[in-house]
Amino acid sequence: MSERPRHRPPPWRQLAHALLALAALLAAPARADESYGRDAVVRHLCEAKSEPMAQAIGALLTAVAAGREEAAWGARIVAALDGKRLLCAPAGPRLLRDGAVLRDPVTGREAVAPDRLPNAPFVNLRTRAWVEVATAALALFAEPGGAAASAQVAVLEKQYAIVPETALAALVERQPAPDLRDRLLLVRALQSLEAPSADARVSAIATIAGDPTARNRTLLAALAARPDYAADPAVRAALDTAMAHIDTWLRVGEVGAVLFSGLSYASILFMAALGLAVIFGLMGVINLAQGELIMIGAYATWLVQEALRALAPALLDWYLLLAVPVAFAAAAAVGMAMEATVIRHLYRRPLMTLLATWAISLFLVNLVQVLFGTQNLEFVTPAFLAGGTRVVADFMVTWNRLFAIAFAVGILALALLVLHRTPLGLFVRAVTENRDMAECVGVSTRRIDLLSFGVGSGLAGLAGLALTPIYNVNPTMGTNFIVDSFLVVVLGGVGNLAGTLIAALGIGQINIVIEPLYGAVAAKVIVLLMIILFIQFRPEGIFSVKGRR
Amino acid sequence: MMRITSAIGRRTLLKTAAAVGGALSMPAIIRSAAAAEPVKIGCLFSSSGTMANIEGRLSHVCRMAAQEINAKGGVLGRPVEVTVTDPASDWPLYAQLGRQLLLQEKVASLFGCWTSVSRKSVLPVVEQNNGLLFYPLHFEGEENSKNVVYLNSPPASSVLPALEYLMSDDGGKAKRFYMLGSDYVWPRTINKICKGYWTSKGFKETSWREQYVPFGFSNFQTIVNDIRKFASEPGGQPIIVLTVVGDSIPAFFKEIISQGIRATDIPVLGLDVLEADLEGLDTAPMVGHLNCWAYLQNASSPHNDRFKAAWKSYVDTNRLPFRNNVVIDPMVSTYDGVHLWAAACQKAGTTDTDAVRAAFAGLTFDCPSGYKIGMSAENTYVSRGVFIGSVNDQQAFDILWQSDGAPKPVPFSPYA
Amino acid sequence: MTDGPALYVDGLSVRFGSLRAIDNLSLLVNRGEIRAIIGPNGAGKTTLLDIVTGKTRPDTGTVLLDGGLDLLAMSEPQIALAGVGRKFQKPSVFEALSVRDNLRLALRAPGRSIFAEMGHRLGAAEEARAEAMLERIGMAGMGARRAGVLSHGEKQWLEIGMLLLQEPRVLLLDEPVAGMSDSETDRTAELVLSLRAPDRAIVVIEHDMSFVERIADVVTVLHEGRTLVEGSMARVQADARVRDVYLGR
Amino acid sequence: MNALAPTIVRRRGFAVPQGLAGPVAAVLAAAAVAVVVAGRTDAGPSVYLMNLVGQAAVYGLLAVALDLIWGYAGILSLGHGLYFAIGGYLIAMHLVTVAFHTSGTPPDFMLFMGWTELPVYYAGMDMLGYSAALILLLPALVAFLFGLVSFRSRVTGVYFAIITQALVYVAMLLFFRNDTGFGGNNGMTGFTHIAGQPLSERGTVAVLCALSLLAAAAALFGLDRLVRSRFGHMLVAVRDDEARLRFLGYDTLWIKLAVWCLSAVLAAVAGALYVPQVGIVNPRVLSPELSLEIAVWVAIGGRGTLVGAFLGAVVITTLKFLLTAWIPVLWPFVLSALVLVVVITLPNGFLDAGGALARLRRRAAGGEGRA
Repeated sequence: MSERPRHRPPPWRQLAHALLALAALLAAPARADESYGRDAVVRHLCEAKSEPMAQAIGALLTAVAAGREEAAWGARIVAALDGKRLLCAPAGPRLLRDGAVLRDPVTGREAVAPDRLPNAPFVNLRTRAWVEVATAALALFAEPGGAAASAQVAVLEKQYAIVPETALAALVERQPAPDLRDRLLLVRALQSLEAPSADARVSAIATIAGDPTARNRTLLAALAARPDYAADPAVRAALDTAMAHIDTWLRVGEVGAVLFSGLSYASILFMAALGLAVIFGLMGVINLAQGELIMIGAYATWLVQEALRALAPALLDWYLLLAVPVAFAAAAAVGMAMEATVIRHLYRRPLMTLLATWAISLFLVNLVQVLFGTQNLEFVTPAFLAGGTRVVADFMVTWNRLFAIAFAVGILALALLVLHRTPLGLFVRAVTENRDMAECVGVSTRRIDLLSFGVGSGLAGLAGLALTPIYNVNPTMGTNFIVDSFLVVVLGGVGNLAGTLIAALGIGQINIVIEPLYGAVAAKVIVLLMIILFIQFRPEGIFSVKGRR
Repeated sequence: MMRITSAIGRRTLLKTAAAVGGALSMPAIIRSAAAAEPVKIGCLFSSSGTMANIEGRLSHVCRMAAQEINAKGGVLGRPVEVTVTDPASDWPLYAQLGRQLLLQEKVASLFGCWTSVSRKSVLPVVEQNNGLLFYPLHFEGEENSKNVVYLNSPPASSVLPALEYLMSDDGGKAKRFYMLGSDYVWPRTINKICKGYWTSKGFKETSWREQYVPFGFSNFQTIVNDIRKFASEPGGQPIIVLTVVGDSIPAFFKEIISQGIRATDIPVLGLDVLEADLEGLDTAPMVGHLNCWAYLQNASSPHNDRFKAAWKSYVDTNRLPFRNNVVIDPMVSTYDGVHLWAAACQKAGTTDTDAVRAAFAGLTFDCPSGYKIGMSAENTYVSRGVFIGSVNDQQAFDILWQSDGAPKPVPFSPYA
Repeated sequence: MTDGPALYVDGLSVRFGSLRAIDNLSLLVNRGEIRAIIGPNGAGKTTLLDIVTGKTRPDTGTVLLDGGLDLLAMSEPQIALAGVGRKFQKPSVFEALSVRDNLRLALRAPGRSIFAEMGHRLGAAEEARAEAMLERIGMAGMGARRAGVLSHGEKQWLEIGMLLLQEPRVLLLDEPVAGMSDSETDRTAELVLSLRAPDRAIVVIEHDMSFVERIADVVTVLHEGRTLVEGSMARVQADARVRDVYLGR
Repeated sequence: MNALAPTIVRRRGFAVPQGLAGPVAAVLAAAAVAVVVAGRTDAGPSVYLMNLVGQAAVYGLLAVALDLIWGYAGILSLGHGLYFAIGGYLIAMHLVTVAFHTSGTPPDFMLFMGWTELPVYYAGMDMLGYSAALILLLPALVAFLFGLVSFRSRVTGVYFAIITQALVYVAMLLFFRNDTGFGGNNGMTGFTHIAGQPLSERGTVAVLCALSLLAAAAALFGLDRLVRSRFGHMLVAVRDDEARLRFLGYDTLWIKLAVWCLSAVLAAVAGALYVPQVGIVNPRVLSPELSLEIAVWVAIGGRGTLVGAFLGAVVITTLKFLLTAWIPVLWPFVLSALVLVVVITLPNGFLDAGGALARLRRRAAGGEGRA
């Protein structure tokens, strides 16, 4: 069975076999009713009940496929229905709102506005499925090779049961792109599972096996359970091999999903803890306001977004990348202000810094609350971060999490670069190794403390930026990270970034593996208990700094 | 039971001088120079802490309702005065401030609480001191204290109608249910009632799955993967019964949007999803998901238009930090509560708790939701209409279905 | 008292990562002897003391007290109660407690369990011993003063006084005169010499050669974790290898 | 990691006022007697006031318990709310059992979980004596187990603080679950009687307030004697230089364990006195924020002075209650300013105000260098 690598949007939508039969029935009458007319379509749509509306859309699609109707008109009517701009009641005037103008839905000519405007027929869940199929199919009819063709084919794959056969056949013919035609053939295969002839069924089963998803597996399993369907040995064999093939790929997909989720959660933990690894790990300052520095990074990103929205809307989609320097600078500035005013006095009293930074975190949360209010900030999801793609079987990679992982790697590289390749990094490590000795050899610890605190805070700001697509941004978002990031730094071993990275990967992965087994609450509890026990027996963490203590 | 004596002499604060916490006079009260002695009512809504964003608005609704009542001559000829406190989303403070309002301020009634835990912490205070708490939120039911007026609907008359719709043909003939909730009493009770209801409809254990997440949980990646797997299993159309609360709501929707799940694939019935929760989200990909409340902003009724206009002008004149065009169910329930209390006092001829409670039976009020809500002698529940809302792309809900009357509230569900 | 050597160390080695701090070291100190151990920084002097007093576990080797007691099998408190007293390189006294209270804490009787010690009220005899020690270390009138306010030298004596109250059979002094004035160094030398007793072995780690000369019977020179030379002060000073090691390669 | 252990540098020759504990304890004891006598009649202080004073005394006792281990033995616990909660939940179990047996209406969580009788571990909880014994033993056992493992592997200073915070966070997550029989998120409420007395009776409120004051007085007096004794010197020795004490033959593990368990029991007693006066207990009492606030009270009041910690707790909680009523938005700023001032200028808290002034005068007069 050749496995055709194909990028396809999620086909996992659930239509049971039973529904399949019902839908096929539904599509049938449209064909029989030859007397297709635009007026009939609009009249059915205005009845505002799912049966007639579905029939109308079915008839419309079949007519467009047969060339008896223009795709553009169909698209306009369906878009109006979806946008609540088709104003009509079962009886009385029928109008289509086109901006400020009211038009006759059938002819498109301007119409006079009646005294009381009827309201738009409501599109419930069942009808919405038909609206989505119609919108996709009509767009494909208009431009088979259009930019959004792949997404539109995906809609047809999801709702394959209600795509009228004639329309599907027409779409297959007119589809220039080979990979899209293959996917449309898969849609037809899903429909023709019920075909009378055995070899038609076998070929359909084979095509379906090419797309190993849990939904298809369930479909085939249901067919295998029907004695009449699987009577023919060839069909039987095809079903068994197809199901075995899908099972193997499903397991591969599941492993991929667990690894990806683990990596994504680990990247979040790592970014939250990295700033702390510098501030607490290297400088020994217990900073309870680290979460708030992350929050400040996120708010800075939001301000950049708002500024771009006002000044340069064209660049709005790139606000995340443009905000990188701003988020770093904002958090670093706050961090340095903290250090200069408060932390500077407390380097020899670690437990007092703990209380001081707690007070500062309380101050920052409430300051932001007073300035920006308590509601969640609204972030535009940039186009390149919206949605995701299916890698294999049901394993799905979402762009915002992939961005977080990539960003975490970037931040790690930046941190390592600064620490090991720049004079500042050398001085920071000297000061943390032996503050007094560093002072003796002429390192101005005042300046180095300020700058290294700034770097640590800046890294937290970048973490804030990377987390905006995933987490809610509000004044109290910082509290999510405090307990976890301290444990990551302590578990990883104070004083080195590699330890923090390994600890974050470990905690992230274990958390994700346990979550499906015992639920999210138990996962968090088990991971925390494991860390507490680990620290008991190895207080210095995974990578302790070797040598005399 | 300790009687609240209203002898003016002892009530003045300064006399009870004590080293700790003695002088608790409330500068927030402006002693209005009204002719008659004002009737005081107390507000227990947090304007700081995690609940501030949505709960903070309710104190202002109380004040607005009091203004309306005072404009029509107040209660028994006496102006209504609202004492506002801030329990700061911290449950011991709810109890403490409640005790202070009842014992020190001698308020005639309390309007307060949002989460079940804040209500549970004020419950002993009102029961020990025979006070009256008007609770504006829909909740898990299973409670019927004579000192609490339950302004919103228990699960039987809010969740079950929504489930019936989703299991009907128009709703997509749901046959399998993924229950996802925050790990505390309200979600667990709702899910228990749903399971009882489904069993009575002949569903078996295998057709649902239950998953709980800690408070403030926001990493739904693994759970949405699990939901997608659940959705691909045989047995019919799956839906998600969502009872996560607070910040988990937008976090959950962000994840299902990014994993490409639409309402036509797996509809989400969000039992605690408010317009305010959608503020931070682009709701275009969420069109079609459902919620159920006793009031929706788009409810079409003259009372609703008047209420929305009154709130808009109140927000603008007082320059409040809220959007003046967003109105949510608990605000309307609080508004109803103040008016019901005033009507009860008027009917009872006194503001004394026991007399007011007796006056509740048969009271009705034209709620902005368009329904005529009322109370019966059986319990202190208010019968409310039911709306099922469907998310539209303007961060609000269209009315998908609404009950044709205000069903009788059932405090203790038969399925619990 | 058995007749074996007070302190017997054989085949001792310990590594920190790639650094071999102690490399197959053997050492024997008899009762009544004052041994000085000298050597450049990093030769393993303090690490040796850490091993003997149980702070650091060696990789290999044996350490015996009085020829019989295996110190490696005992915890730090047990080693102290067995009669091994140690004075740290940095004078470590309980700064927040008064001088007298510091000394009182040193009156830890080996016979009593830790739980008994917690509830124990000092008897008159014990108070007297503490008072006597105050005079002995020259701080007669300063009993009530807080240890934190003492000068560097005074802290060193207080710590030595606390050790002596424990009547240790093996006394390990880690750089006792570091940072002291000449007069204080002389007084410390007299104090150490006065500590010589037939049943007690004293081991002193020091850099101050004139001090070592005054007090040491035998001198051991450590280099890179091994014994380079051992013998009287004169012999050690004459040895070419010592000069190379000390005066630098 | 000795470098991270807190060191209290005492000013030259200026001993922080040690003698305050005795007199303050006496004042509290007198107040307790007065409350019991005056509280019974209506003429006495209002129920609301007594309730407030009782809660403040309980918070004070909790702060003293933390000061004992942090101020004296140098062990900072950021999770002391755990033992406070153990005491609170045990008394709540007792009160719920009593209420269930007398009134017959089962507590909320039983109704909700559909149980017909209380879980097995409630057996015997209707007897006040058994519950009181448990309130003393269970926290000691939990503290012993956690302490044994941590102190044996020589976890100290900031590491220990972070682990205790993680432990109380884990406990909170577990207690939020509803199948534990402790009432899940809503916790336990609906208490009616304690030792036969109805809780809402003015007399009972007075007795509870008096008991809280007495407990605080006893703790202050008893611990003041303890820290002056030889055991107290051992504690200070552990804080100042644990290695030195170990080389004097003291197995410091048992010293730390003893004071750790004592502190846990005191915190549990505070919890047991708190819950009947508040009328409810739920997992929020286990939140890391509350445990952190205890440390803030002790730091502001004055570490290592017992009285300082007590006054710190009373002043801050009262200030919090007053200010959240008057100026809710400003309170967090006031608290953070207060903490910052203390941390920078008064490292030993308010009680050391005198010392701080002396230092400032000296520095202004060009005296010795940085303290």
